[in-house]
Parts: sequence; C-alpha cells; structure tokens
Amino acid sequence: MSKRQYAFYPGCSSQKGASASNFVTSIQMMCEKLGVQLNEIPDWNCCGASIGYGEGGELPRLVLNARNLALAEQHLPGQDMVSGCPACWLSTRETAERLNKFDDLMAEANEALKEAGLNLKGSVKARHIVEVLIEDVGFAEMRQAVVKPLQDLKIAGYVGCQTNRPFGITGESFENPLYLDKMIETVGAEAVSSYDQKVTCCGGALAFSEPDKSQKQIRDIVESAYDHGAEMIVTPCQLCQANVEVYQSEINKKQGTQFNMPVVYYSQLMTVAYGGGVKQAGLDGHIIQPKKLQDIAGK
Amino acid sequence: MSEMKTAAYICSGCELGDKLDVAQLSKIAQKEGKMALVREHEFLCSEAAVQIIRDDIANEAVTHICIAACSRRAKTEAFHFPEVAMSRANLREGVIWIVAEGSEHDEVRQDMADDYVRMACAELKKMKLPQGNPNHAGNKRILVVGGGMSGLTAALEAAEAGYEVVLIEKENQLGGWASKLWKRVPFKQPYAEPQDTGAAALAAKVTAHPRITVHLNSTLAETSGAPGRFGVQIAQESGASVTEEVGAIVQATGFSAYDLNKLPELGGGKPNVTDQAGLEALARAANGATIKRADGKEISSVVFIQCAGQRDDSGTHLPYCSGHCCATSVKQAMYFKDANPDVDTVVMYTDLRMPGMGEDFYRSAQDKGVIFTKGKAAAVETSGDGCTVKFRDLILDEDTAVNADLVVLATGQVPNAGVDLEAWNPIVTAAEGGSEEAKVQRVELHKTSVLKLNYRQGPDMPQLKQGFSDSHFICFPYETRRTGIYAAGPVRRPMDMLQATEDATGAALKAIQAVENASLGRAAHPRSGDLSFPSARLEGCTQCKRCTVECPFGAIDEDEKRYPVFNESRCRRCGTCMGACPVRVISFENYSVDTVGMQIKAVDMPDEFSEKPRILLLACENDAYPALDMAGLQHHVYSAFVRAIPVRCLGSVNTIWITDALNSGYDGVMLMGCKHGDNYQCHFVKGSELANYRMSKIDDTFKQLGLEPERVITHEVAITDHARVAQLINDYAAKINEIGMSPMKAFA
Amino acid sequence: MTATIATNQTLLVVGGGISGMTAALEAAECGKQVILAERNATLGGRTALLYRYFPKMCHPTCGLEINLRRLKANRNLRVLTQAEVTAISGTRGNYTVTLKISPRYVNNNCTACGECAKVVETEIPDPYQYNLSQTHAAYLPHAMAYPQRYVLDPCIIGTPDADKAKAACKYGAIELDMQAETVELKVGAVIWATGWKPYDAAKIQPYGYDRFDNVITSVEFERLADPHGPTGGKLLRPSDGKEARNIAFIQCAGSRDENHLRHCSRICCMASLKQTQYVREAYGEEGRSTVYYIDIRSIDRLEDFYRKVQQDPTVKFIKSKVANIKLHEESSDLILHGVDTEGYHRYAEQHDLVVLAVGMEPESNGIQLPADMVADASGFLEGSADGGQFGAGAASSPLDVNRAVQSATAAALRAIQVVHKTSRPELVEGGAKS
Amino acid sequence: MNDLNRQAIANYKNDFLREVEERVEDGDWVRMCMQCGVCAGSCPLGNAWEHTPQKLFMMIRAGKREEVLSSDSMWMCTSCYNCIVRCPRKLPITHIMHGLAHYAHKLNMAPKGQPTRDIAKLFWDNLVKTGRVNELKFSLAMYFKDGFMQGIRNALAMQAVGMGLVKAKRLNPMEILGGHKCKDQGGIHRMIAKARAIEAHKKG
Repeated sequence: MSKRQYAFYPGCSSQKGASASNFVTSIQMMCEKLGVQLNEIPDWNCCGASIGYGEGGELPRLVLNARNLALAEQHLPGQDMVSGCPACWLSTRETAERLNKFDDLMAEANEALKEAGLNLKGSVKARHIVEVLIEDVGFAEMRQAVVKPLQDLKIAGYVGCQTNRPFGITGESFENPLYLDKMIETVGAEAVSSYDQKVTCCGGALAFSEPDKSQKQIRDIVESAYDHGAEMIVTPCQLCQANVEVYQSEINKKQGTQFNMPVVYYSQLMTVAYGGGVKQAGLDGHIIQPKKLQDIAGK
Repeated sequence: MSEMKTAAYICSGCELGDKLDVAQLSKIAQKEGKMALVREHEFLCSEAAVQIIRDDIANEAVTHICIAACSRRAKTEAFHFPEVAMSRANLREGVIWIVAEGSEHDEVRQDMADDYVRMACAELKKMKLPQGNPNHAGNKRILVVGGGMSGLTAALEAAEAGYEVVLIEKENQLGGWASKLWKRVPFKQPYAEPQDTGAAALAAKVTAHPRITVHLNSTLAETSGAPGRFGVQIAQESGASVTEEVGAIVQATGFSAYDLNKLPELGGGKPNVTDQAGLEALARAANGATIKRADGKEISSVVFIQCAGQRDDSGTHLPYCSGHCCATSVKQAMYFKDANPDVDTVVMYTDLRMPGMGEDFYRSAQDKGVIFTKGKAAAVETSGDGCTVKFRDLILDEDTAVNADLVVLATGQVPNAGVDLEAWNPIVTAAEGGSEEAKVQRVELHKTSVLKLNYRQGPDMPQLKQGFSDSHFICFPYETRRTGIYAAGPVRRPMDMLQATEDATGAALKAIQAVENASLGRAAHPRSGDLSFPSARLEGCTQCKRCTVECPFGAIDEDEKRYPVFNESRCRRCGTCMGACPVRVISFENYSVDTVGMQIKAVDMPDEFSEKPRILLLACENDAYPALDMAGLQHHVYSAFVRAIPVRCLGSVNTIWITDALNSGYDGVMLMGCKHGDNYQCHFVKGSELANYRMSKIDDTFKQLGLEPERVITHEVAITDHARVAQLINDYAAKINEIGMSPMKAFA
Repeated sequence: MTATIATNQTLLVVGGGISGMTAALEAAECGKQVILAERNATLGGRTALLYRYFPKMCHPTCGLEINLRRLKANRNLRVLTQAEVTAISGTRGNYTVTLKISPRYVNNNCTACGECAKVVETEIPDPYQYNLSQTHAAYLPHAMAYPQRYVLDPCIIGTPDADKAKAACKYGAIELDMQAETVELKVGAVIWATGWKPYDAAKIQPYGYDRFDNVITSVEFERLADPHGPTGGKLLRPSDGKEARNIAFIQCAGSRDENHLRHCSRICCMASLKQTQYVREAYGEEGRSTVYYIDIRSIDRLEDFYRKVQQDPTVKFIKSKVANIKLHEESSDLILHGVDTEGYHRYAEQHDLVVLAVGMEPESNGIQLPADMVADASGFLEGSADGGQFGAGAASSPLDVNRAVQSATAAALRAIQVVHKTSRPELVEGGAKS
Repeated sequence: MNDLNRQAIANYKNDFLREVEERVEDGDWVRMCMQCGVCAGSCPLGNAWEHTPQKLFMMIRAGKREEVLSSDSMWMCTSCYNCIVRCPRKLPITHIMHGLAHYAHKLNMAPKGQPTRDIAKLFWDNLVKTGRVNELKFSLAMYFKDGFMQGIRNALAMQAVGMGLVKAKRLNPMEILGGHKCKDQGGIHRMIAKARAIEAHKKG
C-alpha cells in the first residue's frame, strides 16, 4: 500500500548527537511498520522553543516558524507538517493559526520572509506525530503491527504539558488525557491508570534557570510513578524526557532519594513491540537504563 | 335548593375490604349516620361505580354524598360531583395504611374507621352546597396607579388583553424614571450596548390606546369597596376630583432614590459627586457627545462607587442590594467610553452583580475599556478641580486613592409604598382612645398614603420588610394581603427595568384574574375558585371587633355601629374570622362551627376504663393534612386513637371546638399548623400565629374543667414531615397514657 | 380525547415544572382553556427535587400542594404527562401541535395502592433522586406525584416482571400493550416552560466530577440533605458513606465561563448559601462549610440571607475560582488548589466532600424547537418570531423560583392576549374602542 | 533608563494599561480579566510568583508600571498553558506573561541577573546564530553566564549529567567545533532583523 506522506520537522533536540537523538532513531521503524513516511523539511530552523520569547519577542518568533511552514509549503506541497517535539509543534501550530487569523500579521511575516526569499500562503497544517498515529493510523493498525507484546510491564504514562495544552489531542481532556495509556495498552503493557502526575509540568525550560523549583516538580512526577508501582515512565515529550530522566541523579544527590526510574518515549515502546532491537529503539540512548525494555528488545 | 337527600358510598378496594368490616361501616352510615342511601363497592373510583353515584344524583335526587374510601386528596378526578355537597371519610391513608398490621389491631382499626364514617356523615348533614357570593360585582376595569415603566407596561398589557384601564400618574407626564434616563440596559440579545429606553414609545402607545384612560397630575383621594366594585376618587392638581369604578388595582408607584445627602462620607452633597439619576441628566444633556459636568467641564475621568448606602449592616443606610445598580453603572460607564474612549472610567465594586446575560454586558464594558476595581470606598474628598476617592483595593490589598473629575454614587431604591401599617395601627388605636396628638399624627400619616384605602385595617398595603410591599411567598410572588390589589415593580421589591416590566405584566394578569373571579363570586388564591363565603348572624354579634382586626386580608370593615361589614370578594375564605368569633356567629355554607363541631361529637367515646383514649387532631389542610396522607402512603404507623379533622387553616379553629372536645371526653387535642413567625409558612399569613396565641389563652378553660394543660398541644408541621407527624402523634399518645384518661368522660 | 377540547382559543403550556404549572393555572383561573404537557410521568419538575428554598428555608412541596389543589379544582385545565411536542405548524393564533405521548403502561384505574411495586423485582436508577439510588421498575415518581398513578419502566415490558405487575393489580390498571400515541392539537398560543438542566459537571475537567466520587453537584446535594432522599437526609459522601462534615462549595461551576456557560446562572450563590445551612442543620457548630466564589450574588433583599450566613462561624468564604482538585488517596478526601485573590493567599485545602454549584442550562438545548423560535447566546428562549409562542421561567432565563413564577405569570397574559385577539377582531392593535 | 523606556513613559504618561495594550504581545486582553484567580492557582511554579497573573493584570490597571515591569514573576512562567485552558475569559495568559517579560527585558527594566532572563537571551542568540540550537554551546554558555569560576563549578556540578548525556550520545563534544547549522543563515539573519525592525516600528 502507498505510504502516508508527511513533511517532517525534527527540531533541534532531535538532531544527531542532541538530547533527543534517540527519539528520532526510535520513530524510524515505528513509521516504517505503520506506513508513515516522514520527509524532512530542507534547511528547517529552530522554532524558538518556549523560552525564545525573552529576547526574541513576538514577530521574530513567529517568522522563525513561518519560515519552516513556508519551506514545507514550497518543497513538500500538500503534506501536513509533522513534528515529534511538542515545543516545535506548539510554536508552529500557534504561528500557523495566528498568521491565518490575522492578515496584518501574515503580511508582516511575509515581509520578513521575503528577506529569506520565501513566502507563506498559509496552507500548511501543523501536526504532532501522536495525532498522525491516533487520527490517521488509528489504534487498530497500531495494535496489528505488534509482534512482541510488552507483557507484565507496568508503565506510568506521563503526558506533560505541551503535547496536551493548549491544543492537545482532539477529544482528549486537558486534565486527564487517556490516549497515552491507550497507546501503552495497545503494545501489550499495563498503564498505571491512577497515575496522578500525568499532566504535571516538569519545569520545562526553567529546569536550567530555576533548577530547584523544577526539580521539585520532577520529584513529584517520579515519586508518584514509584508510589503507583510503575516500572518506567513513558512520555511523548522530548523536554519532559530529558528533564525527568537527567535530573533524577541531581535530586538523589540533593534530597537523598534513590530515584532510578527509566523514562522512555512511546515510540520506543512501539518499536520494541514491533520487533525492533535495542539500537533501533534508541534504547542505548539513556542515562537511566530501561533494563526491562532493553531485555525484551534483546530477545 | 331542594331538600337534603343523603347517600354514603363505601369502598372495599385497596384492601379496605380485607382490613375492615365494610358491612359494619354501612350499618353505621345507615343507623348512626342516618344516610338515606348506602352503597358498597369494591372499586368505588372505577367508572362503573362513579356512574352509579351520578345516577343516584340524577335519579334519586341525592343532594349530599359521603365518600368513604381514600383521602380527599386522592382520586379527585373520579370523585368530582360539583352539583352536590360531599364529605369524604379517609379510610385508606387515614386508617388502614397507618394502623399497625396484624389481627391484634383489628379492633382499634375498625373503631377508627367507624368513627371516620360517623364523622363524615355528621359533617355532611351540616354542609350546604356553596352558591357563590350573592353581592359579587362585575366591574372589569383595571386601575393602574403610577405611570412609570411598570405602570405603563401593566396598563398596556391589560388593555391589549381586552380590558379597560384607568391609569393615574402624579406627575404631568408619563414615563417615570425611565423617561429621565439617557438609555437603558439591553433586554435582549446581544447584551452589548445601551438601548433606547422605549419609555416615550410606550407612553405614546398607552396615551393612544382606545381602552386606556390616563389621568395626569393625579393622585388617589379615596379607595373603597372590593374587587369587582372598587370606587376610587381621583384628586387632580387642579383641585378637580374624578370618580371612577374599577374591578382591580395595580400599584406601580415605583421608588425614590436614596438621599445623597445621607452619604457625606462618600461626598454626598459635594459638587462633582452625583448619583446615577444625576449622571443620566448629564448624559441626556450631552446627547451622545462627551459628557460635561454641571460646571461645564468636560469629564475626563469618572469613578462609579457601587453599593453606596446599600448592603449596609451598620443600620445607618439601606440594608439591601437594589439589584440593578451594577448594570446601571456599567451602562453609564459605556456612555463615557462610547462618546470618547480616552475617558477613564472606573467601576468600584465589592461583588459585581450582573446575573444571567448581564455577564455579556459586563464583558462588553471591559472590551470598551471600562476598568473594574474590586475595592471598598472609604471616603470621597474634594481635591483641586475634582474629587479623590480613597479606597481599599481588595485585590492589591492596599489602601489607595484615585482622582476623578466626577464621582457617581450608585445609591439604592427606596419604595414609594405609602403608609407603613405597623406604624399606623398603634396611632389609630391611640386616636380612637381619644389621644389628640394621635389624631393629628393620623391625619399627617394619612396624607402620605398612596392608595388611601378606607379599609378598617389601614390605607395602604401591608409591607413585607424594608418598606417593600412584596409577597412573602416564594412560589406565589403575587400573593397579596389586599385582595384585588397587586404591587408591581420596584415598590414591591428592588428591581431593574427588565424585571419591572415582567413583573408588571404578571401583575396585570393577576388583576384580570381578580376581576374575573370577583364577577363569579369566587375566591382568589390560595382557595381559588371556592364559592363558599362567610356569613354572620349579626343579631348575635357583640361588636367585639376581633374578626375585623384579625382578618389577615383586611376584608372586614365596620359600620358606624361597629358591626362587621364583610366584603366577600376581598375575603380569602380562610375562616380566621370564624375562629376568632367568641359568639360563633360566623360560618361558611360548607365549613362552619357545626360542620366541625358535629364531627367532634360524632365520635363514639369509649369509657374511661376502656383503655381506649381519644385524641382529636385538627390539621391544617394545606400542609399538615397532606403530611398525614403521605405518612400513610409510606405506611408510617401511628396511634389508632387519634381522630383527624382537616381545617382550612388553624386560624379558623374556634376554641369552642377544643372545649367541646374536652367536655365530651377526649383525652387530648392536637393542633397541627404551619410555621409562624418571621419565616411563616401559613398560607393565610396570620392564621397559625393567631391559633397559637388563642391556645395560649385557654388555660382558664382548663382550670374550670380541672384539666391538665397538656391535654391540648400545638405543633408546627411542614408538608415534608411525613415521618415526624406519625412520631408526634405517637409521642402524644404516650403522653396521654402517662397523664391518664380524661376525667371528663364520666360526665360526657 | 384531548384533541377535541382544544381549539385555537386553547393555550398550550409545554413543561409541568413550577413555571409551567403556574402559567397554566394563572391562565386557567382567568377562564382560559389550557393544556399542560409534561414530558415526565409527573408534574412538579426540578423544584420538587429540592429539599428547601432560599431564603425562607421552606419546602418546595408546600407550594406544589397548593398548585396541585388549584389544578384539581380547575376544569379549564387538562394535563398530559409523558407528552413531548414533536412538531408545531401554523402561526400566531392558529397552531397545530403534534404531541408524542409515551406509554405509561398504567391507566386511570390506578389507585396508587402500590401492589405492583411489591412484586416487580427489577430495579432502575431513580431519576427522581438524580440516580443516586435505585427504585423498582414499577414506581410512583414521588410522594407528591401528580397524576398519583404508578409508572412501569419500559425496560420491564415483555419480561416476567411486567406480567407479575399486571397480575398484582386488582383494578385492571396495567395495560402492557399500551402504545406510544400521537396527538394533534389546535391551539392559539404556546408557552414554553421547559425549564433548565444542571450543566454537565463532567465537562469541568479540573474538578474531576467524572473521576472523584466525593465531588458531587448542588442538585445531588439537595437529595442528600432531603429526609426523603437516598440517605434519609444524612450528608453521607458517595465514596464510603461517611458523614461529610467539612464541605466545599465551588461557585460558578460551569457558569460565567466561556469554556462552558457564558452566562451567570443567578441562583447558584444563593443555593450554596442555603446549602451551608443544611450543613449547620446536620451538625450545628461541628460542621464546616467553605464557599469558593468570584462574586456573591445575593441580589436585592436576599442580601439579608447572605449577611446571616456570613455571621455563621461554621461558614468560610474564599474569593477564588478553584484551580483544580486533587484526590487525597488515603482518605478519599479532596484537596482544592487555588489562590484567595483578596490579598493573594495560596491554599491547598482538604475537604471531605465537594459540591459543585453547577450552572443552569436551558433544558431546551437538545430538544427540537419550532424553526422561528428566538433564543439568546446560551439558548434561553425569548419566544417565536410570529409572537404567538413565549418562553417562560427558567426556559427563558436563568431565574430563581420567585422570578420564574413572575415570568410564567407574565407569559400567561401574553398568551391570553393572542387568543383574545384571534377571537375578538376588535382587540387587534388599532382596533376600535370596545 | 534606556531610550525605549524614556520614550514609552513620555508617550503614555501614566496610562500603563494603554501602554500594555499597544506594546505588549496580547496586551489588549488584560482588560478582560475578571479577577477570578484561576490562573494564579493553576501555575505549577505558583508559589514562586510574587505577583500572580491576575494580580499583575490588576496592577497594570492600577498603573503600577515600575512594579510590574521590574517584577520577576512572569519570568517564572514554564509555558505549561494551564492558565490558558482554564481561564473563563479565554485570556491567552501564557502569551501575555511572555509578552510582559519580553517588554520588560526590552526596556531593560527586568531584574538584573534574573536567571531565566539571561538564559532566554543566551538561547535566542545561540539559535539565531546558526538557525539551530547548539545544545553544547548553549549549556556551556549557561554555566559560564555568571563568570568563569562559577561556570567551572556549575560545569562540575552537572558533570555527571553531562557525561551521562555524552555516553548516551545525546550531547556531542564535537559540537564545540561548529555542529548543526542551517544553510541559509544569511537569509535567517536578514529575516529576523527585518522582523525586529517591523516590530520596533509598530510597538516602539
């Protein structure tokens, strides 16, 4: 069957050797199995992320994203623009919607884009890979592709903020989204349904600037996962993944906890369930080793 | 009416036949009840059985029927025989459903049923079929007092329904407050912009209407009569006097603004401090352009202070909220913003009160740039060319100040309700006692009356609280204590213009209803449609005036000889007069000292050794009796020694019933009525309170009889007290058991 | 049968709650012919499911009793229950209305003796207890039900239960083959008194009504407080049946919120103030009520009641829209997070029960209305464009009982005007002096 | 005080609300707040806020320019968007916070050495340079933002993390020699410059 085509916007953290490089690795096979083809947008640039506002301000931030949209429009016409990183998705979608809503903003953006030899019509739809999986592929197909059900694996589905707010996945609640748990169950694992930190903020970009405040957030997120008997945390968000995994050692050091809770991407679960090995699933890219998952992948 | 022929119909359905000896009931109806015709049926509410009854009425000339079956509240569609007098013995809810199961109770159960049949027969023989009030009158014109928004609306709505209307207005033009506004708050979607008041258009419609007669510069000089036949004298400024006859009255006399000068702390009286009415005047003068102060300065900043002299718990100012002021200030702030967006407009509030779609109007104001500050104003001082408002910012939690060219105080509505009868009555009593000072006061006070009613109980409507003549009832906002007279608009309760027009429309309907009822001699709410009415044997009257003083509706006047003059269409048929009368000359055709007295006497009284005490229960038919019914429906067991009689209101209970009961050997008497006091539930306002008072006064009766005071007990009962009424009865039965059987039995 | 009594002089009132009953009675007591059509099996509407009214703390069934007596005494009024309007054609003064009447499976013979309920075993969630408890599938809606006749729930039709019920009835009142019937009426004017429904609290996600047992709605709390409710009047919380003593009342649950209802529902503040007094009634000084609010809207003389509650030491007021509710897993208590905006105090308050003061949504949202019906942004009914149909009571605006009754009385007059004019041409605007 | 600030004060006298409406991203929403406080309670770092969003809005209405712009509250925004989805008036609160922070930064009224402010600047400069973020340089810059010695300390403190990431191939030491970049950096620079110019012209 012909594959579903998308204009792919990886985002900075997904680049080779960057903090979420193992995420991009992990989606290759998943997409392969699900007949999803991601065509990287040529010469894409950073979205400005959720902290770009400080120095960047409004229009510069918008045009950064407008440029990516324009490139997609130009080089991959007719394809939805898909991102794996919530921050990228959010900035792009916000930009697309605001430019399409306010003509003056669109005009100004294009005036700036002209400097980079580009022009935006505003035809591109900015989407998140999870949307593609749920809306275009569907849970049935996701389940079909499973060859290695992740039995007796208890996982806390941690959705975080930006995959969930302000846009979120259509039909899901901002306070208690269920799709991630559903995806966990789709690959044969058990979701901790009572996990109460599902949408708690990990501190986001303030993990750098306000370490103590963010680490308090992270502590709640990990602690509750332990309390509810989770063996690992799964998330759709690069920044959440990094923050929650990376800072556990810090928290242990400062607060004498013994956190060692693996944090993986849904895509890694799926790749393993679809028969992928440790490398294919990017499971070699962790600071806290998701042993159990690695073992299954090893088998 | 042809002479009485009685018939009793006894049902054996709903297990009545299994639990009771129906044959015995028939025998009692025949032998003791003296029923000319007695029939039994196993399904008395069935069409077949009802047909039998109809045939008896048609062929056997039956004029009085006794239905011995279920409660008078049940199966009313089946047992509907308007052409005959009817009594009902409540054997189901009142006997078999509440007497304990088991054969050991068969005897008391049967006793109870027997008595209820005896009572129903006894009552029946004293009943007459109400014929309707003979001196009812049919004038169907509506008088509307007040030509403001409420009055105009009431007049037009009544006229549009086909009724003639007389409208009087004290000023020289129609429109009232509304005509002094620049614009009004929107009534309909979209709730975004101030609207034209519509007062002029409405006034024009009223003036031009073929069925409306308008009297300007006019006030009421005297109002006499009753629904269907009110005589009103209208005094005109010119000195001329017009007399009109009308059938009902709508009092839409509106409100006055609370006096600014009573608010010096908020700058009341200072230049550049005004109230909402003052601002409307400035806005009208500006006519859409930038609003100028009285001194001609263009206003560039204005502060609206909400709840000025309102919601006051210090007792100095108005304790209530006038409801409209938030939306009014918001509207007025829009005046400024619409004319010039650069004008600073601050609305200072503690709770912003814009219910319903008012939220949209609030949003619209914010969108126009009106600033809302949650704060409490402490003082308004003159500073330079304007004012400084010192206030506590409740959000920023600090004492601060803001300057403004103009300060608008949102003051409250003070009702134009006329004379407060609470103040009036003592003065009248004193005056009648001969006090010259009181006589002067009475004259002065009477000048402030609005309706100038020549009623025995005073010239205006009783006020509920805080000077407003509102109804006390949540379910019945148009309940009035002066039948045929309805308050509408801000005189009844603080309200905005939309609600006032709605209220006025409703009041117009009630006025129409009043004239229609009056023309048929029927009672008004809550005994709507009741054709019975009180009549008095004046030859027996001692002119004690209790009936004229105690009537909750001021229905009874006094003639020059101090005899009561009944105004039937003012009467609500509650029977309070009947209960009040020490010589028992007042009665209704179907409800009288005898209809109840005979029931009391009809009970078969066991002797003092029988261990079968008898408790008389007089229960208010509005709440207590339904509660007893529902106790039955839910099979709450209570003592079979009780004999319950529904009364129209405890106010109708004549103490003779109590003394008769005790004399004839009852061991105790229970009264169950509605709550009285501030939050009274009595549907006739004062009935239960009066009953309570009267009962407290019968101690000497006990002394005479040498009885314990516990032999009579009064309870406040709510309609929801299903389980409680059963409990109260059982507790009392136990109590009686404790104090022992009545010594009176021996003499009974 | 009903069809024959209706002419274009007849008024149709849709909805048998307090507004509908009032509109119908007021018109009938003016001598008009009225048909009152109620969708449920009994009249009384939502007020019959309230424990007490503010500010008098009196019982709604007290007024219901009076209205029922007025209704029984008035022959101008015909009541149709389980009747829904499915279509209206024609214009002002001359409408043809189609009503669908669902089968009750119980006819006029019913004496309300209750034998059928004794034998029917099937239980259904009791709609007259907001489904907080079960009732037999043969039931009398409530003690004040009118008509005072039992109802068979359709779910038992065709089951042995139905046959048992039929066998138990000595009066041939049960007709299992009763079918839905369609009735066509000619009427001159229509009053829509279709009332309101509580906003779906589950949609207010931060409060977790769909996730936490001990988060309930204000209408459910009325049933808890009512001695005739599922808990016999005890304030027992759903999760474990424990007495709730420290109760939070959250105002504007759905109201004044563009994510939910854009309007203010007017009654909720007073309802919560009233309900704090249920807590006092239950525990005296031992109870604890906390009201989380934006603005307290105790309008006009209702201010007295607010003042009284403010002076009650068991009641606390916090000016704050609660941000979210978290479950305290050990205790099943709830922790309310937010900020008291008067001076900025951050709180995380623990309560053993949370009552959401849910907003009023027009019941007519979701039922089929005549094409030319005019409604506001929230769906409250203004009336039909041709001026022959009117909204009344809570169907027309979020109103408390008192104002709803005024509105219904006003609507009755407007409807009367319509039929008068169709019968008496001289009454049409500009008509000659009569 | 920088020129922009001086000029703003001159333009708006003490009508701070209007200044915010015209110059701050989504500032025209501020007047629509109804002071319910749901935003305040929804903020994950709430207890770190000296002034909650709803309170900031009130302060803006009250003309407290200095206090608002020099506050570090809005710098506490983690962009979790809780406030936006819960606001009953649908105010884009997150954006307004970003807007206020940016405006304060631009007027150089934001607190000196406010960590998020500094990092935001580093981050932006880093990304505009090549069009893409260079995480290593960004992290190093972060550590050394408070001076060399502090930088060493920070670096050492975070060494474990750093090495972990390196081991996990999620932090590439080679990035120091250039690393990822966009091809059309010139275009991007011109584009950003233009955008800034337009914004400056529009919002002072």
